[in-house]
Amino acid sequence: MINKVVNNADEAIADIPDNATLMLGGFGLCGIPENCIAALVKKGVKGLTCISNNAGVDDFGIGLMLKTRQVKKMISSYVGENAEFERQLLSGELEVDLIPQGTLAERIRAGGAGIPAFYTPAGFGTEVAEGKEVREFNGKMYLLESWLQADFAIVKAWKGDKAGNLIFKGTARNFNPMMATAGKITIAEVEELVEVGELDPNHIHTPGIFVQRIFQGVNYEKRIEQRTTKIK
Amino acid sequence: MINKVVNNADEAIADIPDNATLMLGGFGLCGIPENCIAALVKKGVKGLTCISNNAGVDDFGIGLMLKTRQVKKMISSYVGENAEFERQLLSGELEVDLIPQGTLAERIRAGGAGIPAFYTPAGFGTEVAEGKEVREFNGKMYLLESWLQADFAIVKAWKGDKAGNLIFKGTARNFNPMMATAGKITIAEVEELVEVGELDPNHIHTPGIFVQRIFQGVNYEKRIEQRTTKIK
Amino acid sequence: MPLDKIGIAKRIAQEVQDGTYINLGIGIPTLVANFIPEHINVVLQSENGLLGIGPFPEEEEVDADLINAGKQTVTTLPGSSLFSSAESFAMIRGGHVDLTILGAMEVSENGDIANWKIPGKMVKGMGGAMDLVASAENIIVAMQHRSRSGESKLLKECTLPITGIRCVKKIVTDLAVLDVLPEGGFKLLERAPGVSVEEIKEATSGRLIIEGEIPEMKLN
Amino acid sequence: MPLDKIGIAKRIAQEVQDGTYINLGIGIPTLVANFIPEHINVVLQSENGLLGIGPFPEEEEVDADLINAGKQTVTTLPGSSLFSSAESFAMIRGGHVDLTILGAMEVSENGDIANWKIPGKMVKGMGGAMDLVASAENIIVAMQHRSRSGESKLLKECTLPITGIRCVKKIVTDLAVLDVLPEGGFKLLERAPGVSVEEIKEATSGRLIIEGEIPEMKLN
Repeated sequence: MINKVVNNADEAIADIPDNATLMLGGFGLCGIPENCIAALVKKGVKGLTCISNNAGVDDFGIGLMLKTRQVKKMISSYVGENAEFERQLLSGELEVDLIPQGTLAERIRAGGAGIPAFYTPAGFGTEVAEGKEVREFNGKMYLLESWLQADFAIVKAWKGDKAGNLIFKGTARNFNPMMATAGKITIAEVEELVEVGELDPNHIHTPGIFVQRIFQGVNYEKRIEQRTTKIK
Repeated sequence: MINKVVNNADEAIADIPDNATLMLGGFGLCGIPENCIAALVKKGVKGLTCISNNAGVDDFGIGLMLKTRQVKKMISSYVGENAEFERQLLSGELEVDLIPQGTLAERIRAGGAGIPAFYTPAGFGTEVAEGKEVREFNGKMYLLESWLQADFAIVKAWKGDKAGNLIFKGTARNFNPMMATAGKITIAEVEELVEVGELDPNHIHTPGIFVQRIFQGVNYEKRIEQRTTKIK
Repeated sequence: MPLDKIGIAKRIAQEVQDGTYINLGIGIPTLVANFIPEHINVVLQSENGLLGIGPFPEEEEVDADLINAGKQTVTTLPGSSLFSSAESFAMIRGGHVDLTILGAMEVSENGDIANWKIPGKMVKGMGGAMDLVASAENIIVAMQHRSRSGESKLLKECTLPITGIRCVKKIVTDLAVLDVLPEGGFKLLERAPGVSVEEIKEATSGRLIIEGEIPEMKLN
Repeated sequence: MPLDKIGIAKRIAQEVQDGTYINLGIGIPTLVANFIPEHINVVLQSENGLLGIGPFPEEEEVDADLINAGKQTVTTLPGSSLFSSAESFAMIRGGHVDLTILGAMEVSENGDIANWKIPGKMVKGMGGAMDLVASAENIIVAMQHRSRSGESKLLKECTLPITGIRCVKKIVTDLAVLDVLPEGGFKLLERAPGVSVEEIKEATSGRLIIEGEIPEMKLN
């Protein structure tokens, strides 16, 4: 088996060049690759195109990379929690491609699954449809949407083994499994890295074939955006 | 919660009419809905269109329904283990639509996922491409393939709960999860039916939203086509 | 008197049918869950990958890895299942979710909805809203009848960039319950307690259809 | 002397590279797994939903719910994973499988392959073969050089319905190892032990390219 294990985030992202296209897993701040984001900020790589459902918050997640102006373009579905993002967008400093969330998820899955294009109803009749092929099936209108792929997909899992098999926890799964399939190089950071054979084959969410590099991350903050508890 | 639990296969398939389109899970004889197939034979429903990767063997699986001439049309990828099938096909008694296995799997997934059509490279330049739209993406040629849906999808799982959540075992998963999403009515037969809450939400392969009827099957034969053991 | 947010949520809760799967948007729709009667069993879907949203957690149960689409911490329930965003939207796009309840900035009389963008001002993105409105069989909008500046949000045509066309089936506002008719027009079904038909007429800029007596909403 | 099936499998096993993911077709390709050297670690994919195919089970381990694409009972290995057919072909179609080894009835000199149908005679279906040949980066064909009736199976053009076009990269037969050149033609690389270039010429109906000395295969 080729060794997929790297020591840490710095090593995992060492060869990501300026102007690369990255996918970054997570929904809000849930299930984001915290270690790799920190390493990308430290490395100072620039001109990135980031495909991620959200753009973090001002001082965490992808927000950290926006602050340092490392991101040239964001491809996201919802960026509402980030004032710096909105400022850069409205001022024209940041290119943004806003995509319906289901279309984003499916375009990434298609990228990993070798499907160059598919039809979806989301966005028909809206500005999302501008310039896109429209087609009727069984009396309903659909848009043609193309796959998304990335130079590097960076995902966060709960457990992983040295063969690259991944298991996610709770709703931290979100975009991570599809992104893992759609990177030319897929980097997985996990909370717990175990030996091959420790994960039940029937519980694995992402088969190791999709993962090229894996490491056990450290110091997960797991910030909560809307801490909401039961009213007593 | 609306009650999804039925007593047995007879009850589950009671309202399947002649000329219905069915999906039947399984790969070879692995993971097939044995109880429902027996009930369909007993009920004698006719003129069926069956979407299933294989057609069983002469005396088991869908082969039983071929023998009784209940099947008008098969939509499959590989039917090589069934002499009666081949006879009916070559004599023109049975309509057959042979589809590349990956295209079949993806068309069924698309049917459940609300994607009316997608592009795939499988079959380009072959007779499978006849009459289909062809399109080039990034220098490679693809065919446009449409979704598949069924009046009833009949699947077999290992464990299920009363809310319709399913867990499959080993390679008996195969076509079952996609088919579960693509039936107007989805019937699941399971080896073990448990109370709601007994399955770990993170281990569920098919969320209950896709399943309308569920029952615990009996007397699983689980026939093996190629029993192969280690040579000592 | 116009309803408050709780009132709107309570009225929408009456629309919820037993044994259904429901996606609740952020804001008032999320509140609806609190008012679904005990004997009505529904399963709530969260588009970030959870079917069977449980109540908010106790302080000591809070899990950063378990949130709803509004990024609030939640819990699972017996029978819950977890899945990826691609599977979640396969569920939505495939028509498996029976009812979507969401907020809106504008609704037109033919059922168009605008709720994702104010050009030059607010750019948050559409999130899952475009997928939801393009796919759900039944869509109920929860919103104020008028904007903060007093403009009607029930229009002949939307002025803001739209999220989806001809999709809204019913609207519950602080003033009224209205159906959006297939042939176009807002059909007034109920008035908020103490709100007159006249007030609703004034607050509605699109075509309002009033037939016979309009009853008051019944709220508990 | 022409190779037997075991010999073909042994020779193909030499093509297998460390750390790769491989899909083996039914027949000779399945035998290849037995001859991959100890120090070469590969992961075998079975398109019915298993990554990491283990050896055939002991009699008492046989599990009807664990089979390969040839419907043979198999086992899992440490590091194996299980998935649906849709995910399996997403893996294949997405180009994640490095090498596909499969049988053929005919291969043409531009790399077309026919292996699924004999009109009017044999109708078994293409199974996963069309997806595999349309998607894999590297495709090796394992077959006899001639049909049972003595006809060459390496042709200028396939006569049978084809499975995929311009996809075969290498062919290992009972007589020879050949590359299919991007510009067309079978380039002879090795002879089976004791088989002459002349014999291979005679058995090859498509364009055969012979440059310099053609070495004998080395088999253990």
